[in-house]
Amino acid sequence: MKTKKLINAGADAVDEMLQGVLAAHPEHLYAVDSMPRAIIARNGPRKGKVGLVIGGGSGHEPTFLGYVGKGLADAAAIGNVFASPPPDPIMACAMAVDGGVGVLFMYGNYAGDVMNFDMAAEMLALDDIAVRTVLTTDDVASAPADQQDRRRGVAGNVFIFKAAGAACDLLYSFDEAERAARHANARTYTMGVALSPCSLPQTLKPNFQIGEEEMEIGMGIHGEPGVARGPLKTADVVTDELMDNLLREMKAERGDRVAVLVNSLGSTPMMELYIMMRRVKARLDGAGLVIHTSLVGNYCTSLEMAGASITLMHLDDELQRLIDHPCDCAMFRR
Amino acid sequence: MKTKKLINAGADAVDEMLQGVLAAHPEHLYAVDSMPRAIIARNGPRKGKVGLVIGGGSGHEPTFLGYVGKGLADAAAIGNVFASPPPDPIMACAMAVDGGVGVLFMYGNYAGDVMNFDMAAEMLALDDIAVRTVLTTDDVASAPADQQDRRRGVAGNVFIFKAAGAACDLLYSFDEAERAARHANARTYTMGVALSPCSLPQTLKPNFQIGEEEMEIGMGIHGEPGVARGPLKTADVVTDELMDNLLREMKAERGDRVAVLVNSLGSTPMMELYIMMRRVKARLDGAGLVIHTSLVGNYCTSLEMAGASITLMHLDDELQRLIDHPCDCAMFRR
Amino acid sequence: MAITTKDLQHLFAMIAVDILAQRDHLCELDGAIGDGDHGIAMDAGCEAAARAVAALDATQTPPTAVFNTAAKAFLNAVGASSGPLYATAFMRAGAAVKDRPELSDDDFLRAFAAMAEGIQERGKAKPGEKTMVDAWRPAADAALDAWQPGASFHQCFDLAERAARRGCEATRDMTAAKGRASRLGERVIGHIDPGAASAAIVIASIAKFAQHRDG
Amino acid sequence: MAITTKDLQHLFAMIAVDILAQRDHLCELDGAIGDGDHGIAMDAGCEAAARAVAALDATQTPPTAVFNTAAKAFLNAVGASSGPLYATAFMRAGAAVKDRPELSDDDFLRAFAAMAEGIQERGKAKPGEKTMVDAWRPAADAALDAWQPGASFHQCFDLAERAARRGCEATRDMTAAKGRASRLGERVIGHIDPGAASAAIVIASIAKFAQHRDG
Ligand SMILES: Nc1ncnc2c1ncn2[C@@H]1O[C@H](COP(=O)(O)OP(=O)(O)O)[C@@H](O)[C@H]1O
Ligand SMILES: Nc1ncnc2c1ncn2[C@@H]1O[C@H](COP(=O)(O)OP(=O)(O)O)[C@@H](O)[C@H]1O
Ligand SMILES: [Mg+2]
Ligand SMILES: [Mg+2]
Ligand SMILES: [Mg+2]
Ligand SMILES: [Mg+2]
Repeated sequence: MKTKKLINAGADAVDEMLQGVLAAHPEHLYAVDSMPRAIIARNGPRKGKVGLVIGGGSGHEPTFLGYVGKGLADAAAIGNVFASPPPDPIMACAMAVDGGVGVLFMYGNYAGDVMNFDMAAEMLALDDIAVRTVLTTDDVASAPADQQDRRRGVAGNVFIFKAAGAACDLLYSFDEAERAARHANARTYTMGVALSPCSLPQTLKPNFQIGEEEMEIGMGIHGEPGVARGPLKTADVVTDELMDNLLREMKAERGDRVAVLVNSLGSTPMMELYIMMRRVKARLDGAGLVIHTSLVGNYCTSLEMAGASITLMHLDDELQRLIDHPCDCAMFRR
Repeated sequence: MKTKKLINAGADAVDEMLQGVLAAHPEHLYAVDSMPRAIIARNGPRKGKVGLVIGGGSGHEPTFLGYVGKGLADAAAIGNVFASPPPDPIMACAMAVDGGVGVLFMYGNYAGDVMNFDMAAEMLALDDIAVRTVLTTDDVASAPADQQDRRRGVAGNVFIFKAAGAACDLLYSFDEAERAARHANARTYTMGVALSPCSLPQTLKPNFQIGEEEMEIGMGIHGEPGVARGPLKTADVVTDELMDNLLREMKAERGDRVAVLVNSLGSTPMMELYIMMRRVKARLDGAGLVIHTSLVGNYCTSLEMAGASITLMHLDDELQRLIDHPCDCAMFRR
Repeated sequence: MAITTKDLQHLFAMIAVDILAQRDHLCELDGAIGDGDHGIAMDAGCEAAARAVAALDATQTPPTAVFNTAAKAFLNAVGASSGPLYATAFMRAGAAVKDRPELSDDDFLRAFAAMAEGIQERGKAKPGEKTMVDAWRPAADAALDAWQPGASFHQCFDLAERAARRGCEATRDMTAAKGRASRLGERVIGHIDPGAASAAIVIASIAKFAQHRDG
Repeated sequence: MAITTKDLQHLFAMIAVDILAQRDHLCELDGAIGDGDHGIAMDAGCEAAARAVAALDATQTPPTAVFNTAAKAFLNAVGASSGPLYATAFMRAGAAVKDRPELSDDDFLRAFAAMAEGIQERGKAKPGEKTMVDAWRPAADAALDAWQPGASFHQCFDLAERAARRGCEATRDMTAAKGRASRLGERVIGHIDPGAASAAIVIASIAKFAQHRDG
């Protein structure tokens, strides 16, 4: 049985999507000439500002291209579904947004992305464009706490990019912008659960198998296996399981503030996200933590996968200021 | 086989969702005391302003409660999944937002909603609160063009409520606000296609049957059958079929401006919506019409149903101004 | 033997049980030509009505208040289409037996007929438009026609039940002029109206109640 | 008989055909321990490489340029992990045969070994870490070991192919230290590494090519 999708040829899906994005948001975005997978903010990149280039595979929309705009990322390099972009669009992005003070690359920590972005950075160095890289590693399910640098980057991207984008928009120096980005990443924790798979447009077949009454805790946003598989539990029990892990990692003190993201992996509807949010709030109340801001919805998806993730960003004064800084992207406004 | 959902007891889903909404968005929303299904904007309702109350069944999130906020609706009365709210929360909404110059009820044209809102209006009249009602009827698939008033209200709600909310926020008189709301509805056209069903939290069973390679053209947002069932076609062919109907209804002239909404019914991911958007743009270009603004995403859903709808609002100077008017809602900002 | 508030409490409890047993079936019927929630709506409404009514002090509450309580509870639990329709039905039943401390057979029959009236008044549907009216109208008519000096109470309701079933079956061949199904034209032919189906269940519960009382 | 640009064009075409035949199977392998796209990535990359190489004027293009063209095309079509890995493999192969107008058997063998080198250089993986290196490294070693005066060209590659298959099979019992699967600990045991599986296919195509040339 094939998954039903509203697409044309599977191999054209990413490029046609990008054409649709430009058709819908010409006031926010454009593509570099003859490089349709290098998507640039109309407003934002400028002289003297650190350029922020994000990117990764398609299929996570609105991550990445939805976060390109004034106050957030300057450009996104777009790969095939669940596949890193190659170096060419990455380089095109960097050249389009370079303000002369350095370009920051930020993306999820995946072998493919690292190799492609590193190749791009090496070649840009030949053109005297200084590049530094901050990998996002917020997925607490993907490696133990003492090996944070091996973790995957998942929905926490939204807050981490947001903070870094604000730092760049506020004209932080290259050093300071890099520091702020690392700081944001270090204080952001995500964990998710998947209930059912998605299908790639080229195969229309489920990308993993899961039982009719099972869930996978810690599932990656590309359908990579997580930490455990078990029977589907209630929203409260699942939320507790995720929150237990996040709170244990975060080591916050009573009175600390957090930003919360309850994110759908795709087909889990808002009703379920808000039911989880209710429990998140109860747990945070119980721990004496204050919700400074919350996002609930489709922020970092895996096509039509069912499931959800919870992200907590442990705020301090600086991160709070950066998260509150206004931004105006095609798919995200603050 | 049961649909997997991240919920607790199915019967508690709506109330728990609302608790989550208030936990996430306390700066935007509150519920009337002892009436948890009457959700009111913190900012917006005020003396001298027509109060705008929207509402309907749950399961369409972010419709309705996501559109409560400054510049848009003042309150939403929330029903069970796919069921009109009863009169009590509707009345509570009206009393909370009444600014002394009248309250406008706006909701989709469904028998259940009409009966419940009308009962509320009758009772409010006893309290000297003047209520007028504007039904949304944008679903062109649900009745022929000469019977517009029998049509269902679907995703076009977003634009219609947006225009009416702006009119109220701009302190239009009661007459003028009602006129603007009717005008917005009269110029808004939606048609959708469904690929797979959703399940109500209480049953966890698909709410309709559809073949593995079939689609339903004109499906309602509660899974009501549409105008025709047939084999699933490519995104371009489906988009053309919808656009043919919308353009035929709209009778626009070259150079006219439109607002576009490409909406997911739930689990259809943004990738597919933007692939459709690309074709919408091509068709509008072909007709010589100008896209003034576009929304692409989950705006009016049917839980996790797969499918999409396209809405065109035929702008004139007034509607354009109303659509561009700023708004600040928990789930929608302009 | 008059019908007391206690009896009515039992009646509402019976209706709730009978509807619950058919909940998923009613959802399936509604899935075919509506939005698939009719079983949930009727279950929630009947359950709420039964609970609210059960909470009344039977020694202090006249029958009219039982119906009014049921109306309010049903309405607030449901919304939907069935909410105002059944709420109005129960309110009209309450109005029909206003001031009666207990109900005679005749009172109860008038209350029953008033329910059908209330549904039609609220929904503006006529017989033949593929709604619950196609069960309620013939049922009320059958009971009223049979009601004459000497006729047995429960026979009237047996006839009402049979008329409701027939009326419900007849909706299979109708197109719809009211409610969600009214936009579907010929496509609804072959499907029973879910509201008529649940009406037949409610009316059968009432008939069972009548039989129980008589027998 | 030397290996010409035309021959290399055929080789890339063969690889593309063989990978396409296993596309869905490779996706399934990747679905178990990765993100399910490896077949798509390899198919897209090999197809792009074959097309780009086919578009070259064989009479004007030296073998080194064939490899470089393949590298660029593969990389830009794929990204992912396989993109830089195979792109670097092809670039190193190109560098190994720089300035040669045609390739001797020895040249081709050096190019083959350079591919394995390139993959390791780019990905920093060692044998035993459950990656494509577990197919490429033993294959290159086997071919180099067998290559001596008098050995037949195609026998070297038959041995390489066998070593690749064995290496691929051996990944079944490994935990992963590189790539997506590296976070899964013991859960990946029992599953073949998809990159090793596709490497075995590519190497088998090369062996077929060698046989065809010799035979
Ligand atoms: N105007 C009306 N008059 C009488 N009955 C109606 C009317 N509109 C709808 N109905 C009945 O309501 C039933 C549907 O009820 P339900 O599913 O609970 O509500 P909704 O359609 O709001 O989901 C229909 O099958 C029909 O019998
Ligand atoms: N560092 C590495 N060195 C060698 N091979 C690697 C490395 N990382 C990943 N791989 C190989 O890449 C394969 C996955 O490729 P592919 O699915 O195309 O990329 P992605 O993981 O980006 O989706 C793995 O099975 C593994 O063989
Ligand atoms: Mg991938
Ligand atoms: Mg309903
Ligand atoms: Mg219904
Ligand atoms: Mg992969």
